[in-house]
Amino acid sequence: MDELKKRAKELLETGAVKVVIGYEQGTGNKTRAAFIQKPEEVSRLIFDSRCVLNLAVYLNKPEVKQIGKPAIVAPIPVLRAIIQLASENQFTDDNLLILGITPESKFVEFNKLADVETYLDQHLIEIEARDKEILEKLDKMSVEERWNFWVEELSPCFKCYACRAACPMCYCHRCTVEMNQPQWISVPSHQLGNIEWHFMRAMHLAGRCVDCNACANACPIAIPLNLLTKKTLEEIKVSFGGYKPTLTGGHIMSTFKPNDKENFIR
Amino acid sequence: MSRIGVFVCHCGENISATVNCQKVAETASGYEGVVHSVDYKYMCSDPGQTLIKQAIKDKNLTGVVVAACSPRMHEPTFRKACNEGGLNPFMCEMANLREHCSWVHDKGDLTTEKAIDVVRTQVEKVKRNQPLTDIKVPVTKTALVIGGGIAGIQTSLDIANCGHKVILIEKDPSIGGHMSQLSETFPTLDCSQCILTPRMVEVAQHPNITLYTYAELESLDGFIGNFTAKIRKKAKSIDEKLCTGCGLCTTKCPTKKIPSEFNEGLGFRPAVYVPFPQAVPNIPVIDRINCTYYIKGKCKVCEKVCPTKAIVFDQEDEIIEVAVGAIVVATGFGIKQPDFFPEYGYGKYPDVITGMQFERLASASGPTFGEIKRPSDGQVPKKIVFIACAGSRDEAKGIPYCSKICCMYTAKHAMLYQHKVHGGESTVFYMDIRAAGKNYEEFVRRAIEEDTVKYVRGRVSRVYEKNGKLIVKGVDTLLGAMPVEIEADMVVLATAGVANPGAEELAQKLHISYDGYKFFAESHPKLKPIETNTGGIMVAGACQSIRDIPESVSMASGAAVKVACLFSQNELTREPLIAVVNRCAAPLYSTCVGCFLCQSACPYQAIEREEIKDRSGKLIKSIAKVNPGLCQGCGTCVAFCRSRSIDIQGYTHDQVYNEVMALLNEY
Amino acid sequence: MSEFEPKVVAFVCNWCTYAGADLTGTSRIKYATNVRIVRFPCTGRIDYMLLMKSFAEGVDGIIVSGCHPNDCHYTSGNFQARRRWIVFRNLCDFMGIDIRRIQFSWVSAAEGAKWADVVNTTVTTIRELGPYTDYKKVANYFEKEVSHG
Amino acid sequence: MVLGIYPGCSLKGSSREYTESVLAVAKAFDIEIKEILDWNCCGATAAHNLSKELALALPARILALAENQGLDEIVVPCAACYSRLSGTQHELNQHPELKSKVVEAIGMEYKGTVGILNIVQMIDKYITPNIESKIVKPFDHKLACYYGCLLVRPKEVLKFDREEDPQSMDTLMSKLGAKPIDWAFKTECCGAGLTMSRTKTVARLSGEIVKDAADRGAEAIIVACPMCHSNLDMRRKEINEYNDQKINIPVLYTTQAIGLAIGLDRESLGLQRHFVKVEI
Amino acid sequence: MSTDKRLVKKTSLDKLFDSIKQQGKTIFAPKLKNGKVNYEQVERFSDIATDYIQTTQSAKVVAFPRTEKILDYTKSKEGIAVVEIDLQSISEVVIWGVRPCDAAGFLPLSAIFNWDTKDIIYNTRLEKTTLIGFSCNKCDESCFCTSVAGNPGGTEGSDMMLTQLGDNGDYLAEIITEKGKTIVDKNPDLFETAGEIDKQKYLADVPVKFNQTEIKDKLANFFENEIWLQQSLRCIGCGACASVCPTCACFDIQDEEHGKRGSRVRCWDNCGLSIFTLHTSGHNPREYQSQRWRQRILHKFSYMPERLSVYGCSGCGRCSRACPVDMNIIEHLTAIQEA
Repeated sequence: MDELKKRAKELLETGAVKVVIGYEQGTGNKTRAAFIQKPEEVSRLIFDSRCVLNLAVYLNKPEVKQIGKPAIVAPIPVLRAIIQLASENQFTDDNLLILGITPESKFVEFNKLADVETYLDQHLIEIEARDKEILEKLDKMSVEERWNFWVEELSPCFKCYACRAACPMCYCHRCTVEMNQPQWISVPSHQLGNIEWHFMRAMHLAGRCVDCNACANACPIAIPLNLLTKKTLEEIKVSFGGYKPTLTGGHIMSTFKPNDKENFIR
Repeated sequence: MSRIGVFVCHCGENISATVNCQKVAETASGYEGVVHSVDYKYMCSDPGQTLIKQAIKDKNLTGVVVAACSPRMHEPTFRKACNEGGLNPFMCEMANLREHCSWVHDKGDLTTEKAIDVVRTQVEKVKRNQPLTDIKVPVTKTALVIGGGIAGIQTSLDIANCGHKVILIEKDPSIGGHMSQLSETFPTLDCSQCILTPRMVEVAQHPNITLYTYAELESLDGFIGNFTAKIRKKAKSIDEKLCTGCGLCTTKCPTKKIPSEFNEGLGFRPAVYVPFPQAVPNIPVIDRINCTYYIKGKCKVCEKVCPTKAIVFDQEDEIIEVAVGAIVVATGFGIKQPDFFPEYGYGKYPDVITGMQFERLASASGPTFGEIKRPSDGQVPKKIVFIACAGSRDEAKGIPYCSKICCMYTAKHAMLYQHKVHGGESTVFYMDIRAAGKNYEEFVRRAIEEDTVKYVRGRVSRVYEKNGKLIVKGVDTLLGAMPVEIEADMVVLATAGVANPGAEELAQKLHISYDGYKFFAESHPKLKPIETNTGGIMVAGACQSIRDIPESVSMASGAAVKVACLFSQNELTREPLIAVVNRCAAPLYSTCVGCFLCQSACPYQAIEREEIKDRSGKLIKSIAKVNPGLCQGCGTCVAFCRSRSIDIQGYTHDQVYNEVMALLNEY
Repeated sequence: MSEFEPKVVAFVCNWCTYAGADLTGTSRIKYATNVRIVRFPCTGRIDYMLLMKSFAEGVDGIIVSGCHPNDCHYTSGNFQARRRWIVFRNLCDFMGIDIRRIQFSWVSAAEGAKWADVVNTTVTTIRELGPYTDYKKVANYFEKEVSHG
Repeated sequence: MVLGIYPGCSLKGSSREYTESVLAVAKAFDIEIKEILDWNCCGATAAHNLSKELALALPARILALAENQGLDEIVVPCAACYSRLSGTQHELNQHPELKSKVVEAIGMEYKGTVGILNIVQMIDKYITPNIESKIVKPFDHKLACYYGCLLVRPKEVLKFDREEDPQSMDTLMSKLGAKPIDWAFKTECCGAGLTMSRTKTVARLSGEIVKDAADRGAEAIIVACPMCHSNLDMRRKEINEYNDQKINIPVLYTTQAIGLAIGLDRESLGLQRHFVKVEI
Repeated sequence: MSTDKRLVKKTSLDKLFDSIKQQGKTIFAPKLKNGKVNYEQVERFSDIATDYIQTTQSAKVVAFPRTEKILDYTKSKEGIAVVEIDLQSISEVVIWGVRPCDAAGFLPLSAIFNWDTKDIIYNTRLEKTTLIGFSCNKCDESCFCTSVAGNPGGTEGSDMMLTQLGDNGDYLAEIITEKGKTIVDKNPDLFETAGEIDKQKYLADVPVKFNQTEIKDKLANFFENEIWLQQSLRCIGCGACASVCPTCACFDIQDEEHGKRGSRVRCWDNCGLSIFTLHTSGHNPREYQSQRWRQRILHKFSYMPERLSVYGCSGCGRCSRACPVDMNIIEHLTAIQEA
């Protein structure tokens, strides 16, 4: 941590970056994003297991962009998000500095996005055993039971879109739910509209979701909506050999193999 | 407000026998926005079409639905009629009541109900149609031909003879390609050079053809009708304008022992050289890797002897930029090289040679002046073995395909050998004889029957040297898998034809697709075998798949026709049913967020990058832009775009969404 | 009460299945009237949200059909679509959407008889499954007055 | 450094000298060799002619034992066993449904993660890097390296050396100071299991091999397979009868050659057990 | 009417619940699900959560549901036929377990729904709602009712207020309105007479964090201040705060159309979302999150007291608890006061 603070301070002092996006102590036991713009404020930076917010979400925020070049404190999920975003043309080496944090909470600085990509080869996305268990439990249910489960879970959603706002991959300037010609997804929150919204969200994240759980953490009423993206991650693993963010080579859902396997097309 | 006209066709009795057309028309007249709805016996007839045109005028229609046969049948007819009636042709849609309804269902209420539903979807669709105009793309009437083999030569001459400009580039110092290396050609046994060189000269002299040899494509931008190609002219170290082709430099060059590429390593050439005597252009190049001056910094013998002072040692590669409207790729094929056949000892035993090397041995202009001699000791081989399918049709070697030309040239080689070496004994090991071509089978039969070439159906497992002989171990499957062992003096491998080593790189520069073997992919295997998926780029000859000379030449002429068709218009007209990226007011400019994932989804490389800048030139955002010249309108990008920023004209989100709504709800 | 007549929508590509269905017509092969065809340039254009909306608007079954692999008019639209469907179908199943009600098929322009067969078997399957009441219940929010917290 | 070993039947019987030399050489290079406990037949050529599942289950059980006994990597000196084990691992990794079937059959947990080395790979990985300093008597002989049929096949499974004209043993022998000859019979068939039933055929096939090696001046034939060894060595009488020529060149295992080069005791390498006297 | 005080035995609480249920009323009460406590329709007394500070969402859902149909329509060539919703069909609801801050929230909410046009649907729903409040004996770091003129035992807005007298103690019932009295009248046995009870000592101690009047005065000239940007840098612009807020009243009107038939629906909207103020032209007067954050604070603490004479905040602290990025309203308001 001291190393990280030292480096952050250096960067701000030399003007190499204008802001360091990191974590700080929040209300009670919460942690939150900190935007350190002065070298003397780096002491606010912290990092521990509570820091689960995916900071990459701020990289596309106009106000943050206006401050100037950022350095970002990036544990693994953030690193993954950065690479995926970079592959989607959202930024380049020139406009971002990455202060990586290893799973052992060690500081590691990355000079280039390509280095991050290489580094991530050792940290492939692996769905946690706890979540796998839930997925398996759901898989074992009958279709009707699963349907009832999701109707029950998704009905209370009041469409605050915190899941969308917290997700680094949901950076569209105009989300599909905000399109009204045609109105693909009902604006009001009701069972059908909620199911459609969450279904579409999962589809849009298929092959892009870095499994950071930011969406589920953000949900004020604790809907386990990350199960949907986890399921697509699993399916991508089974059918297309798995997902890992890469800078080049196209996107899992926009590329194909002529021998992609399926058994349901007549 | 929409003013839609609905025209229900009876198609004689084809539709009305099972569908209550009158009821369909009546129901449609009740829909919001429908101001005119009639049924008629034959809508496609003159009076039928007049009915539509008249209604457009009388009722001031903004859209037309013709409920009749399949749009694949008469959509052009009715769109044309609408156009003549004063309505934009794309404001006309068809409801398929015949192929999809009356012909496949029995008479009854359910069938009529279906017809009503189908009409309703088209009413709701056409309400959301936009008037569209055909897309016009200007055409630069110059063609770029890449590769100066027989295919490139033929296509260049054909295009040039149509009166269009051609730029032909060839990576080697001379055009001519593989064909110039051949001795004689099957099935006529006419001399390859005798028929080729006049064409090469014609290329050089054609007023419409600009020839750049020793040149390669550096990069390509643009799209059909409007490409910009950068060509790298590699430094020949010779001033082409001054050189008279006298050849003094080549005879005086002290470095003479460089294996000749043209002779497949069976002969030598100097460091300053013309690949072969009939080369076009007849201008030497200095091979800088082997030239003493470039290695050691002194020599310059060529400079001293050159009477016109044409040697320029410090010449640099030159990049020239040309604007072209179409491209023909004719880069030919490569030959699988040594190390590939350890079991045949290629590369280890000098007398195991490839078919192309045999061509050089048999060629009158070759290193032995046409005499068949062993490379090892110059002896005339008394026994020779030809191994067909050396690599081809062998999955273990990674080449499951048939190289197609080997059966024929092997028969030719054996025949030539028998003609040249009297009393010689030749054996061909083969898997199958594939001689499907005009006079091909007859040719092979002649080799077997008249020239007594021994054909053994079976594969060779190993070739090894023992006591100065090449022991060929094979099997004769027609004699019950009997092992065959031949002590040969020379072995010729009919090596597999493969894609050129640089094919992949070139394909990426051109943005054309290629198959797993790196052969360039045609747009459609049956109906578009010459076009690539990238509009305006054609393929000819063996770069698409192994081809023999007549096939290469026909394909080349075919490509020339495609180019000439393209050049026959001043502007290209295309149906406007293509994708477009939405644009809106500032500060958004477009809902596109520039993730460019659509780029990898597009099969046509039609998605480009557009930079939106403010007045001071500062970049605001990069968004996708569809090149109307390249887009074919498949809509894959549309379904893929998360923010629905791309839409496809004619099948917009608004149209298809409301079609579905109309199908499933009452109106 | 009359027998349940399934509502089936077919999303098909213009070049293979639409043409194949035309051939069914020209060959006068009969099939169930329950199906309604929506034409797209290519299976690559077919939006999965349209399938969702179809269920929401009350269909009981869906057919999605296009060119066989390697036969796509646009070379790879069907391959792209196939990837999408693999994930789509899996997610549907995971959310409890009855994937037996979605039939994917490859029907070429020459397979008029196959098209009739695809329609007929799909309609039979859906008839056996009955109306898609689970989805309809959720979709029919008209009947519910309010959504409380 | 601990390495598992699957000896298989030959190495416990007719080819005891192979086992002895492997262990002797391993010891000289500080490699601890642990035999897989409770191992069974690899299925050899018989099993896959009877039942595909049986042919997979037998090797799978061996691999599962290795896993369960904590062995990450095993050496399989017999080329046939090596081919069976590697083939099984490859097949089961490719086909999960087959895997679950086989796992059920063997009643053991099986992951398919054990590294499988043939003798040449083992030598390459653990011995070659340290060999130079250990050579006391360069093995300065003309040698014919004989690979046989199973060591390098099938390529897509083993991904080891090239099928035709393999080179790995030649390279290895050069490192010992030997001069491998270029010859034509590196991967020709020795007759294999027909040695009992059709001895004449074996004499002809092996005879061609031995003759070519001798004709080209080889002083010894180097092998990596107990079956090959048996046919070239034990059947020498029949071979010589077939060739009508007395050829005395001995047949050595790779490990015996290494042993000689690093000065191990001839007895510990089992050289005395050969039919054709080893006099080099 | 003056507040009538009664005593309800702890053991009688379930009987009271069952009695209300038997009268055919729909009861909403706090219920635990996925680790969060929320108002849900409750059938059994035992389903009611007891250990919670505050529900995630506010009680406003009863009078101002997140989605409600206003009317149905059918289009034809002749015109549009409209069927408005039948107010009679709105059912009688009891909310059990409302916290004082939640009940107090109905005041600003009603002020908004009645400041010019009287919103009949809202008013009818509220009229048909009975609020049984439970005062707070616990609070957390997000609670600040005392800073916005409320208190943990405040009766404002409730029809009846229950205060538990110590852990495991019986309940003091304050009967505040006629609706509250009706409950007593229907269950006279359950409401015993209460002696003189000082409920204050049983209530949670909620410290005062800021002075809302001072803040209101400050905000009058605070529009252009950099604090908005500073505070909102970490705000990600979701609508969690507004969705859980008891006083947020913004709504959208949507027509959900299916062919010729459709329904007009009222549903919640969120001023935190960028699309909230987006014009068709593409112009957005509140383009940045800082502007939207400013709007939220100004609306509640400046515009509302000025125009409706009521502050738009009851101090429940839900927004702080629900915020995924820890936008703490106490912290921010204190900072504004100190600025």
